Amino acid sequence: MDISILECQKVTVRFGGVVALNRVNFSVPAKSITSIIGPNGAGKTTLINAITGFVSCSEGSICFNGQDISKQPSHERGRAGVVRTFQNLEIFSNMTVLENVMTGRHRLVNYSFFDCLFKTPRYRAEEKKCRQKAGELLEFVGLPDRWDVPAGELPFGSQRLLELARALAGDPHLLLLDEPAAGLNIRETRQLAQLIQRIRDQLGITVALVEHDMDLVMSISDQVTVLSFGQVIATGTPLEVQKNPEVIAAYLGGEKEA
Amino acid sequence: MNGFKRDLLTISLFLAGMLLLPRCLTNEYYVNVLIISGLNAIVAVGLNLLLGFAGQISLGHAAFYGLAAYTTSILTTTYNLPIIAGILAGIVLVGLVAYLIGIPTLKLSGHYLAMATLGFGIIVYIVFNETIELTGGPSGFVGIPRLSLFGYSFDSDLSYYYLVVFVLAIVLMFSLNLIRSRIGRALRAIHTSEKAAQISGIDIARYKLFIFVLSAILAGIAGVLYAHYLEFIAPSSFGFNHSVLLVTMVVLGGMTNVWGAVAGAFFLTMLPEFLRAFENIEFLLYGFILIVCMMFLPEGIVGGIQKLVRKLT
Amino acid sequence: MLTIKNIDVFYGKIHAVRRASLHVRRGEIVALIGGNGAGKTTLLSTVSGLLRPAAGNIVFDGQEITRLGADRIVRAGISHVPEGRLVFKPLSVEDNLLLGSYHRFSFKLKQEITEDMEAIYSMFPVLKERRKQPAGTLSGGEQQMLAIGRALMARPKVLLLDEPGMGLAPNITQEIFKHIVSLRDKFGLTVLLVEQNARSALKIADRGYVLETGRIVLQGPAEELLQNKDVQRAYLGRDITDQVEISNE
Amino acid sequence: MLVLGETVMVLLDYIQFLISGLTVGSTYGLTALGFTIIFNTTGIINFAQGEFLMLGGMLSVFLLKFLNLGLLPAVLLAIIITTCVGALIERFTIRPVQKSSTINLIIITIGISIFIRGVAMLLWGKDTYALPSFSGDTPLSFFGASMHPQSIWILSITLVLLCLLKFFFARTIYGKAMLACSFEKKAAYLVGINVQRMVLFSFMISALVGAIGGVILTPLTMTSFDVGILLGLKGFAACILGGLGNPFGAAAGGLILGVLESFGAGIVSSAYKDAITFIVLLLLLFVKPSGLFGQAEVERV
Repeated sequence: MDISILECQKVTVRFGGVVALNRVNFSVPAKSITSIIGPNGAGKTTLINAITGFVSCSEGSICFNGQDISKQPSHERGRAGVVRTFQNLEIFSNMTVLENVMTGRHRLVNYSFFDCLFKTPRYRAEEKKCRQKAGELLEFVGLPDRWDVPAGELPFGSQRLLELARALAGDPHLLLLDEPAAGLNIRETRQLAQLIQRIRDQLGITVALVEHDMDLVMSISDQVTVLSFGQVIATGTPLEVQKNPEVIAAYLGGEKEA
Repeated sequence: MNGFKRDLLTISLFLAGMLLLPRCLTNEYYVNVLIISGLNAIVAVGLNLLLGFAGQISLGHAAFYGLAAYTTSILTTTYNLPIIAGILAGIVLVGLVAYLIGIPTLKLSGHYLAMATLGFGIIVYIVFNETIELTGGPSGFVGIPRLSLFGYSFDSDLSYYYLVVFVLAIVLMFSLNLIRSRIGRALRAIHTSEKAAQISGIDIARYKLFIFVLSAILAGIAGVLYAHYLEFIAPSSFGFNHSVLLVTMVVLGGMTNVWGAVAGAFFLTMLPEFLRAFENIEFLLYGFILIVCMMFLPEGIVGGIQKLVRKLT
Repeated sequence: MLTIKNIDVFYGKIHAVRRASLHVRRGEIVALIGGNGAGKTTLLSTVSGLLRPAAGNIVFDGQEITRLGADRIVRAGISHVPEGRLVFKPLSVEDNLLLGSYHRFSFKLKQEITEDMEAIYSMFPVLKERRKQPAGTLSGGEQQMLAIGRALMARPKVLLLDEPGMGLAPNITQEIFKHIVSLRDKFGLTVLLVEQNARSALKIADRGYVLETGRIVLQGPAEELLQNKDVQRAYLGRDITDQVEISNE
Repeated sequence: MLVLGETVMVLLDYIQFLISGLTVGSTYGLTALGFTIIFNTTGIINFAQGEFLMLGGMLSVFLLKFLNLGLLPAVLLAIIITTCVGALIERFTIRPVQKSSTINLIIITIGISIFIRGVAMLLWGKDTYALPSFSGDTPLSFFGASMHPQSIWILSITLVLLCLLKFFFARTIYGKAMLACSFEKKAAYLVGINVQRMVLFSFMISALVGAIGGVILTPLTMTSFDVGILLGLKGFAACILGGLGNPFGAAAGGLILGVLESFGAGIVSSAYKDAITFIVLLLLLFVKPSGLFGQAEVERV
């Protein structure tokens, strides 16, 4: 495949005495859709947390675009272009839908404290640009209206899309999605699948996702990595992974124990 | 754009109303009450930026108010510095102290942050009381010169009132502008989800410190105006009770709205003047307001009204 | 003995369980399987009273328990071993077991409770060795035994087990399952078992239900489900080769 | 000889400081314990904790003076009433808003404390009241340092109370159940503990402990409607000093704080004795927010 945009090497994460991730090697090819799957408690969300800096890894390196980011705080990784969504939705419920997306663009809006106190022309121009971009993204993800309502009032499915739009607003290079389909119905999930593909194809953004909905994973992924007990047990195309006896054993229970 | 014009309009209306208000008053004494209300409103607007928008509590804001007041008083009275120097020194010092206190303090959250700011407030209060040679101790500091700037002396209460209203209007304008900018969005983001804020590239430590210092500076501005208005200050105005009163103003008015703090400040400052038997039930009432507001009206008066209006329309 | 009818449960804003119905007969082991996020845990938590269903009802031993609080449901005879074990980590093993008998505790029953505790110890001797240790210092498997022991201390008629094998090595899971079977055989305990590890769960179960995105999509005797290809589909998604063939046609 | 004499004098002073420090410190410790009990079952810091001490003292004075009850019945009744106040607070202000954010809960408990103080001021005015000592005012001599008999009452009652609480939490199933609520709320429900009732009990116990602290302290320091503020704040400081959530750390924190304050007042300056408490506290918060005896887990709140 092409060059990797993200390269995790021997990443190990410990909580107290428990090893949540054990020397995980994980890479995401540029402009691909890569899925991370595995049984409950396998360490999938921990891997995303390690990549985005919400847990620190005790060993190993995480290289993004060739640069080691494993020691940087979360917000700097965000600025570098590593952006994510959350399993339990972390939208800003005290802001309007539009403001949520504008906040996601924080790093790209460029004016100073004094510009905003006096609403200088620079402020106006930048805000206008930001609002425009946010609007475009909301339309892109399929939320063409109701931009002025508090984000907390949106239905659940729309909040998922809103979170996606916010993540996209920072013009990321790598978008990590933590169970984007959780709680969505079948129709919404199908739309989500198309949206994820459009994100890669039209915006040229690399996507990595943790997901339980296997229909979704298998239909859109270029590459699937399977975690079990904090270790990578398989990496490959969806087809390869589905046929891999070790993966089937991890999910359905191994034959060897019988 | 729309929001900006609306702000300009509301502020102009507010300014006009406030400027006309003294003409409707029968008793000159009420101008005095209005001035104090206005000063409290300046502090409350600043505190609201911290508490309501960034979601960080401070139980020591009266200390910043007092610190600025004492600094300018001591410099202009004991050391005979020009008033403008005293004022600037007071505000700068408060900003500096807030910065130094803020670095370690704002790493804390929830109860720890409440305790740290509270402890800071109490230490400052004790220092006001005990450094008698410097501050005059519990009996207060007298003989502070009345404010005069650029040759104009604000001798009459009415002129002072206009000044305070003017400052308040500017503070309001700036606050509203701030809230509608990327900085304001960053602050509100920190309030609801620090995780999501970080992912958006927001350096939360830096923004928390920034807003803490800014709100302390606003308290400082009100503090220097207070000192040069009353010409007398005493530690009892800057204690724990006053810090709590300030929080009450913000909560009562509504934490999600810049105007809420103003409403809360005017309401709670004027309330005692209108209730004859108030002195005895003052505390009781403050406590009651805090409990009831937090339980049933967490968005405060202004927030509640807004919600009601939105539901009706 | 336990009948769940058409329940709908929301977990936060997520519609986690959709019109699910199932029943468990006395002395049965019933397995509830499905991929993660299918709603298994939500369903169990609804039975034990931690969550309230938005619609539907739950009947236990002829008594409607749909809206009872969790403490009343324990009293009625349903014990739930939660996902992730949730032992009281700073308390000793013995205290954990003692608290299991909380709902029936009185000084008069002290003798009886001590005897029950001994019974648990003889079932899991390792717990006896460690009875003075804080539960947090136990290994995962031992904590799981403790959690089961704690639930049994309530003398339940029905045991709800949520992923007893999660995060444990297969041989330890096997051992725990053996205990579950012997509990049923010896005391006639009824078990509703949630597992991701479908094969090992179905091996000990009499019947099984397969849950997919909140719906029960398959049910039947355990042996049948074991052979069923659709079960695998529920876990690993549609076979891509099928799809490819279809699109080629 | 002169030097030796001076050394003895200094030593005597130190013993004196230690005694008065421990005496005051044990009431801080009791207050801190009250904070901890509620915090452990609910995760709430009850800023009205100091008012329980005030109520204990003021009610005793009031019942003794105006209802002409004897000292013992007055004190017991005062403690019972305060305990009921604790229950009322939980039932009517905390229970309805349990899901609120920390900041809202802090503001509510501050509101409660101001409200109680307001009621006390309305009832009893701003005067300072005294309660007679439990056994006279003749100072006792202790290694040459003098000691108020009430100090012995305070120290011994605190000790007894600590032992009782230790017994309650370590030996009785109800105490263990209460701890269970704080460790693993979900599992507590699942073993049949009525968590709601445990929260109510925790408020009552903490009010009880607070009231006892107030009653035993009052003969030594007098009381008025606003003593709760500073006592509450220092109790909270003791809590954090000992590590939030650790009951015996809290008690130890109280003693340390009391001794520190007493030495500070004696050696540095009595004017700054309250400031010393908070300076120590701030330094600790900056360096080790988990407290002297706490685990490194700060993000509990």
